Amino acid sequence: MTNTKRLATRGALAAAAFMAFAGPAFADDAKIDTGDTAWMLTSTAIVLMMTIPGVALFYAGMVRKKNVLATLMQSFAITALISVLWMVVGYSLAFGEGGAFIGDFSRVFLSGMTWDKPFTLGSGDGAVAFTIPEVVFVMFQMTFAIITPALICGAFADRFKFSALLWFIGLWSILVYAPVAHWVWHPNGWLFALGALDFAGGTVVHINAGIAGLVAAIVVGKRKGYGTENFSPFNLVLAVIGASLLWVGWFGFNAGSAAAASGRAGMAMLATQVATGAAALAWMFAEWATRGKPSVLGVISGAVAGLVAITPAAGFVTPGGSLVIGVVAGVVCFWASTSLKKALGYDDSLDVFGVHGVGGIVGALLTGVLAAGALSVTDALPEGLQGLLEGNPGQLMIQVYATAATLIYSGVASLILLKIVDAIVGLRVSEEAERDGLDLSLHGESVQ
Amino acid sequence: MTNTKRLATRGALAAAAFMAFAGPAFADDAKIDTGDTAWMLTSTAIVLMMTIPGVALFYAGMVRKKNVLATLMQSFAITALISVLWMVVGYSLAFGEGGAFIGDFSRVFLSGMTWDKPFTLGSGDGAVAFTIPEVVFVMFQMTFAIITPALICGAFADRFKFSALLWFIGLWSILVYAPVAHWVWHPNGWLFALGALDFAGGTVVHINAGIAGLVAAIVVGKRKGYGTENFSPFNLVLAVIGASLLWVGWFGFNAGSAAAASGRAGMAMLATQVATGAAALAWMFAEWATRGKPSVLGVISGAVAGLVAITPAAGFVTPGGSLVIGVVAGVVCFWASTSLKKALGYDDSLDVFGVHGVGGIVGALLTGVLAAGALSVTDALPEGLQGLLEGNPGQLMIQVYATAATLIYSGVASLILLKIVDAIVGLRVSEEAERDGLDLSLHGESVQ
Amino acid sequence: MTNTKRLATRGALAAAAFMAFAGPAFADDAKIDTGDTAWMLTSTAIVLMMTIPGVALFYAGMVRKKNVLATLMQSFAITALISVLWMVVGYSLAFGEGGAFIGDFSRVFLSGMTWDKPFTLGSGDGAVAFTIPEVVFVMFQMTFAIITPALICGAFADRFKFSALLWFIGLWSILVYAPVAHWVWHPNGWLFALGALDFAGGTVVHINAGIAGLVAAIVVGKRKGYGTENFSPFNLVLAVIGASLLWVGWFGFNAGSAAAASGRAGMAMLATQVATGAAALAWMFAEWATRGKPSVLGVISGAVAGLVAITPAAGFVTPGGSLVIGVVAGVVCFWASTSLKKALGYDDSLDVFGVHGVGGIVGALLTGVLAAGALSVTDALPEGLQGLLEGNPGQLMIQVYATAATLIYSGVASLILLKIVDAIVGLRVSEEAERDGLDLSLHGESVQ
Amino acid sequence: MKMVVAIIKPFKLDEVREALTALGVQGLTVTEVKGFGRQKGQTEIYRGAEYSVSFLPKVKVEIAVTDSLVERVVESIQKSANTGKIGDGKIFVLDVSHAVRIRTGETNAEAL
Amino acid sequence: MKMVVAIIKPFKLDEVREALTALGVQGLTVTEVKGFGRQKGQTEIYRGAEYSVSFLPKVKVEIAVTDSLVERVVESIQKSANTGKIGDGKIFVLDVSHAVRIRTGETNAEAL
Amino acid sequence: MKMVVAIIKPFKLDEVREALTALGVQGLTVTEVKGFGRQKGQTEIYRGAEYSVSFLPKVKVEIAVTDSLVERVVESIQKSANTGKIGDGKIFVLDVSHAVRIRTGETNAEAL
Ligand SMILES: Nc1ncnc2c1ncn2[C@@H]1O[C@H](COP(=O)(O)OP(=O)(O)O)[C@@H](O)[C@H]1O
Ligand SMILES: Nc1ncnc2c1ncn2[C@@H]1O[C@H](COP(=O)(O)OP(=O)(O)O)[C@@H](O)[C@H]1O
Ligand SMILES: Nc1ncnc2c1ncn2[C@@H]1O[C@H](COP(=O)(O)OP(=O)(O)O)[C@@H](O)[C@H]1O
Repeated sequence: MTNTKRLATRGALAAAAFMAFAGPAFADDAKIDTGDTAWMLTSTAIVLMMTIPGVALFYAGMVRKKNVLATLMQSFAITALISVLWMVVGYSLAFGEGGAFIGDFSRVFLSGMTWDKPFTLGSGDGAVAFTIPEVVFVMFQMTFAIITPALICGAFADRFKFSALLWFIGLWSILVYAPVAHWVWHPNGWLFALGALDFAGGTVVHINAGIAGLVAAIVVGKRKGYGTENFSPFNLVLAVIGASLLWVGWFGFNAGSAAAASGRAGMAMLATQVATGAAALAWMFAEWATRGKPSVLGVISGAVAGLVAITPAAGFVTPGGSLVIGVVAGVVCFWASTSLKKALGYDDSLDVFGVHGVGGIVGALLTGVLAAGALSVTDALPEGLQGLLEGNPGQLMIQVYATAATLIYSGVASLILLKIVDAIVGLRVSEEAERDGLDLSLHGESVQ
Repeated sequence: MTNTKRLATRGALAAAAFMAFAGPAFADDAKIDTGDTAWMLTSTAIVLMMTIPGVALFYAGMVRKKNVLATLMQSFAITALISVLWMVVGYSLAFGEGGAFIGDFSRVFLSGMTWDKPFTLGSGDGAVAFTIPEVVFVMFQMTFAIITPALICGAFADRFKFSALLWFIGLWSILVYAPVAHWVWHPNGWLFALGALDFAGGTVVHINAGIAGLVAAIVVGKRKGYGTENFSPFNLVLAVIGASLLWVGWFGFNAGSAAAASGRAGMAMLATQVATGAAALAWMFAEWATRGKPSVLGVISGAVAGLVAITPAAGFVTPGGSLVIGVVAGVVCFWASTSLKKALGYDDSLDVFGVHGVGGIVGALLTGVLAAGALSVTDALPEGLQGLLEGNPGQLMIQVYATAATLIYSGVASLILLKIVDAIVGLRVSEEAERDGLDLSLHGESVQ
Repeated sequence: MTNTKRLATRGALAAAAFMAFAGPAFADDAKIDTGDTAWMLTSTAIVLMMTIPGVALFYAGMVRKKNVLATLMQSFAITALISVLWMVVGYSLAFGEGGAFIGDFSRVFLSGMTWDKPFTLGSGDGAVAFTIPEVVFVMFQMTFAIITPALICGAFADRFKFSALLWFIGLWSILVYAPVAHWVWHPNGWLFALGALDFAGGTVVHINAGIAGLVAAIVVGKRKGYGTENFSPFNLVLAVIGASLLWVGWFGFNAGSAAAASGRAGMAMLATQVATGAAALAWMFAEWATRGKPSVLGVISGAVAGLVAITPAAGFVTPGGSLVIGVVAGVVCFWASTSLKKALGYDDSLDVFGVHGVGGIVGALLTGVLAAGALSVTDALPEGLQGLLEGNPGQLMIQVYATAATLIYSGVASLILLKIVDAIVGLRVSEEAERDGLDLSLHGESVQ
Repeated sequence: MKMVVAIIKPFKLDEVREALTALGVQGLTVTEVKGFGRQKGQTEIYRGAEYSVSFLPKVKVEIAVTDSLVERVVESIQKSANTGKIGDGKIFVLDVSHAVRIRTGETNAEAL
Repeated sequence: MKMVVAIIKPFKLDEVREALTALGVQGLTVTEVKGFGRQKGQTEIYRGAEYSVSFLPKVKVEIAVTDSLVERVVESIQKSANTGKIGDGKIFVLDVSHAVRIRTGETNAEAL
Repeated sequence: MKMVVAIIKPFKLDEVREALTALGVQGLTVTEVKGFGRQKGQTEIYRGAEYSVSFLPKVKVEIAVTDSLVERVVESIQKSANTGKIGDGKIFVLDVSHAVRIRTGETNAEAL
């Protein structure tokens, strides 16, 4: 077996791992597993909860009073928009057979989707068989397609037009999210084939959203008063509720990505918990040491950084490995959201890049370092999926590659989309609207 | 087979569909299905979450500052009250064998309820067999019995006595909710026998609560200052959290109504998501077009309207059908909550009728139009349950009939109960209490 | 069989009951049950939700404006801290084989934990076999280890140093929580052997946290202005959200303690619901009768009292028994949190002892009275686990014994730990910091 | 020129504003305040403790007017804010020695 | 008649009110304000940015009193609101030319 | 001594404060208020009802100054708070007959 082939196999298996290490495609009269299905239905519900009210509150709690409702509106409207778009075309482009780069139109309006038998993704050798019906897979994936663009909005909070938001996010979902999801999670996808490890969406969700946010923050420009006025959050209580629901919902995100109510799901849940706790503590102590006080915003930001960083690794690392990822993510994201941002001078309002972009990169790379083969042993791959520490430097290279590819494609494509939308409807509200607050000027409402 | 008989069978099957298309009653030593039970336990938890804190916050976020706590209090106290009443007598009246109109006293204090084997509802030919134990069925249904009266309270918010509330809701639960649930969901029930399709409670929950709310709003009279003072919401953030948790919890409501972790549950979840997204967008664009701005209150109201309308249809329609239901519900409920309400001049404070009543009716009727036979094919009914579009106009007539029956019975019975409670304790607080706010005058507390 | 031995067996079985009445240890190639695992993964998620945002909000909603964020911070930081500590050493000390009083270091850093086969706790005759993998058991138990110390914080709210909190809670978790959990839930534990009934943590969680809170409140001293200034809550809305999420999450706590998606889980859920509703009503009516108004704070406190009291009993009592426990808990905890507290003069800020301590004691004792044998019949124990009412006074004595042991050990050990931490970093903030509020003085932030 | 300062019950604000507008008053400034006076507050309950709330929500309205209008303004507030119940509030009149409209720099009577 | 306006530290409000009640003052009006002065605020942290909060929470107490009482009122506030630390606040006395009780229409001294 | 009372647009607060500090003003007190005047508010929508918000958020700044500084203070506020658009606000000057610093008991000019 040549090295390339071995890697390809490894890739397929990585994804298969993500897909619950299913056996060969089921015969047509196979039954779905009710336990696995129960867990995936639950996971779908709590991943939806991550966006509404999770992200909505996390973000709304960090803006100034005059923009609280507009910030909630972004997450809620995106949830509605993607619910429809995913059904119409998004799922088909992401998970339709297609080629190495994008799916096809075979599932437009979900035509041809089955719901009463176990689902097999892809075909031929690389096919991944599930114990749940396709409709549940469609729903679970939809919640990922919803949260990713909702995350972006934090970067340009306080100044983006609502109409521009709908255009940008709608296009982005179809032209950026769907292809990247196909690359990584469809057996035909080129990053899947390459063997990139991404258990629950470090590249597809977090690096993708993080870089798109950074580009958008730069294109739309800084908030009026940035650096001089006091932009401190109106009501951090909301942000704490949001972060808490993100943490809880992330169990659906990561343990749900095992696609089964299995020990693997349990391992992913444990890794998530340990990394998150460690990252929250790490950010807290880093801030305490350098600024003199441990802030509430700091500890919740640290927790989210941990959740982000463990996402690609969740099913591949030991509890000890999770601890390392958590500590590194907490410290690095703290630095990225404070010193680095200051040094580079962009105004990423709620640190989408600092937390999701940087946290996603930390996680993707450390997955390549810390992947423990023992957790992914199969008959076909007796040594499992190993990282640098177990003597497999190739995996780290693949991770670098996948990270770079996502950063470049998402960055460039987002830039183009933003320029187009700017030309059509304009990205930024008027100076007066920004001053009066988006709540009143865009939505005619206000928090009293 | 005469047409009547065919319809009767169809009815039984409709409910059986709702009940997971179970096979013949299990032998006594049958085992419960742990996967199905896991999903039903989860569904129960998240449907409870719909009321507390879901409805509680959705409503509290729309009232003025002085009534925020009193509004939360209503949902919370109702949850406590019905938890006890349902166990004592409600469940027995709703799901006891009884006759066509009401159950019996065989399950008072839940005596005779089994918990260690699969449950069969009803007896004889029409019996519906489950794979979960009766105690889980009791709990799941309890959460429906809790949310329905909690929904009513929005109609008379800001002016109803708390003591009157306990009396009215207690009586209403026993004398209105339990019988209507029996009609529709017990194999002996006359609407079940008629073949009315109501997957998760369009009639029992939403039309029922909607009309009761309308009647109550009219009987108790308008709020002081209605139409002249600014009644805009104190803190829409709460309403957004509430609407979000309603959306998440509704997965338990609708997909849980499949009573199993099945593909059918997945289909119901998908239909719920698509209709809700579509309705939120439809209300938003309708408001944007007619009032100039898309409001946060509008988009969340649209989402709830979509959730309501898809409720009776969730297991019977395709994704495309859900989209249609969502769009129609969004636009019609927007019109009902603004123009219609204004034209008719009643003061339904938080639009219980406009959203739940009208949305429920839209859903019930469109289920009769859009039901797709392919989703409910069984050996006994090879063409499945079809709607008007598939050439079965009879189904639409049945839906009209079931809707009308619920509107009339619930409307009249609610009116009588309100008059009785008014005579005993009085329905409305004093003018001064209303002015000072219910928080202080009824509960001696206030939001600072 | 001597009486002692019979009791011992009974004890082992009591715990086995708690552990899903599992059969003999599985063969090595046994498969985990996906349905049971699905429910335990879900339970884990919603028990985490009980702490963040549940307890966080419940407590933050009761303090004054200047301490809201600091109160949230406590729950959140504890969640992070225990997530790491439990993995490092807590689990090993609580559930490692060890002896009668504490586990061992066999699971430090979770080494040796399995994740792909069913888990057996303990060894030999007393071993309890599960249908879920150990990693899921570790995670489920972690959420209990998180919430218990988070509960304590309510007792010394508004005046405790954050650094002292981290020290105290960290030590307490290892030196108090882990041993008590071992006593009660590990087959080797002496209270397990004695036959103490504690379905989901009445002693381990609630009595334990309640007495630790009382001791801490006394050691740290009263808040400045206690009894003279108006300490009424800043924003009870938060407390209502918190209480609601506690209620919902408690389904995971209690029904999850069946360790399976079983009828027994359903029975525990039903008991939880009925007791909680009854306790909320009981507190409400007691307050209404004695103070003239039913307060929102009262009804939610009553609900929490009910949840606490039913915790040890959930799987052992009938619906009627739950009703009794709920009513008694509501009235007694109301009295304890108002009259008793006033009479004794300690300042337990948010009534941790009055609700968790007293409610836990009520529940532990009434479990000994009301346990219904029919719910826990096994081949080995044909009459099931019976309480006083079924003619088994011995059970009540055991419950008294277990309660007293927990009160004494936890009370004394907490006192010692507090004194040590006081000596090292000091327990209480400066007078000025207390006056300015902990939000600003400890964390440099404020709610606007 | 005078500054008329009225402390009134919050729910009377709209009525007072309308009465003043009828008199030709074109501007005023409103502040949420808490009042302590003869009117006793309701009792709040909190876990057994009872607090009689001594500060009640009131609204302060400030209107700068020319000397010629003062009397009518005071009278009109006194009528429109009156409920006849304790706690209706007070009107105070203070001297203003100078007024400026920020936008235009106009002063005194023209500034109002 | 005078209007005594005191800007004090919030936690001193109850003490001041009691001191004034002891003098026979029957009413006063309280406003939450933010003060800027010699006292420097704490530093707030926000994602790496540090803001020194220049506005501090203060409470403004306004008491209309008869001329004869002014001196004692001022003195009593000065004592009861004093902590000796920077930021204790100020007392200003303004002239009131007219006062009315809305409920009864009583004026001046009787209106208080 | 005078009390200068300025009603300004909220976002101008920092600018005004800086301008005043430049003049040597060492303290001031700020209150959030709602203003009613020629400037019309935006329309709020609420389930079909439309409310034109007649009260707009403003900020009231109160600065006690010695007579010699009054003119410059007024002028400086008028300049720094000016946007040239309707709703910029007003400045009123009232007499202060007495001032006390609570901390030290200093009076009048020394109290500021
Ligand atoms: N001497 C005073 N100085 C300033 N404000 C006062 C004074 N007396 C009363 N007030 C204000 O007027 C309000 C009403 O006064 P109160 O004594 O309750 O009733 P009434 O106005 O009917 O005499 C008080 O709440 C307070 O805000
Ligand atoms: N010239 C002034 N005009 C109005 N308010 C003032 C003035 N100077 C100070 N204040 C108010 O008094 C408060 C206390 O003043 P500060 O200078 O901090 O301390 P001190 O009162 O001890 O001199 C300030 O926060 C502000 O609200
Ligand atoms: N006569 C008045 N008395 C007190 N405050 C006033 C008066 N007129 C205006 N104001 C305040 O000044 C603000 C601005 O006034 P407005 O008439 O809108 O515009 P402009 O200041 O440009 O004339 C108002 O919102 C109000 O707060």
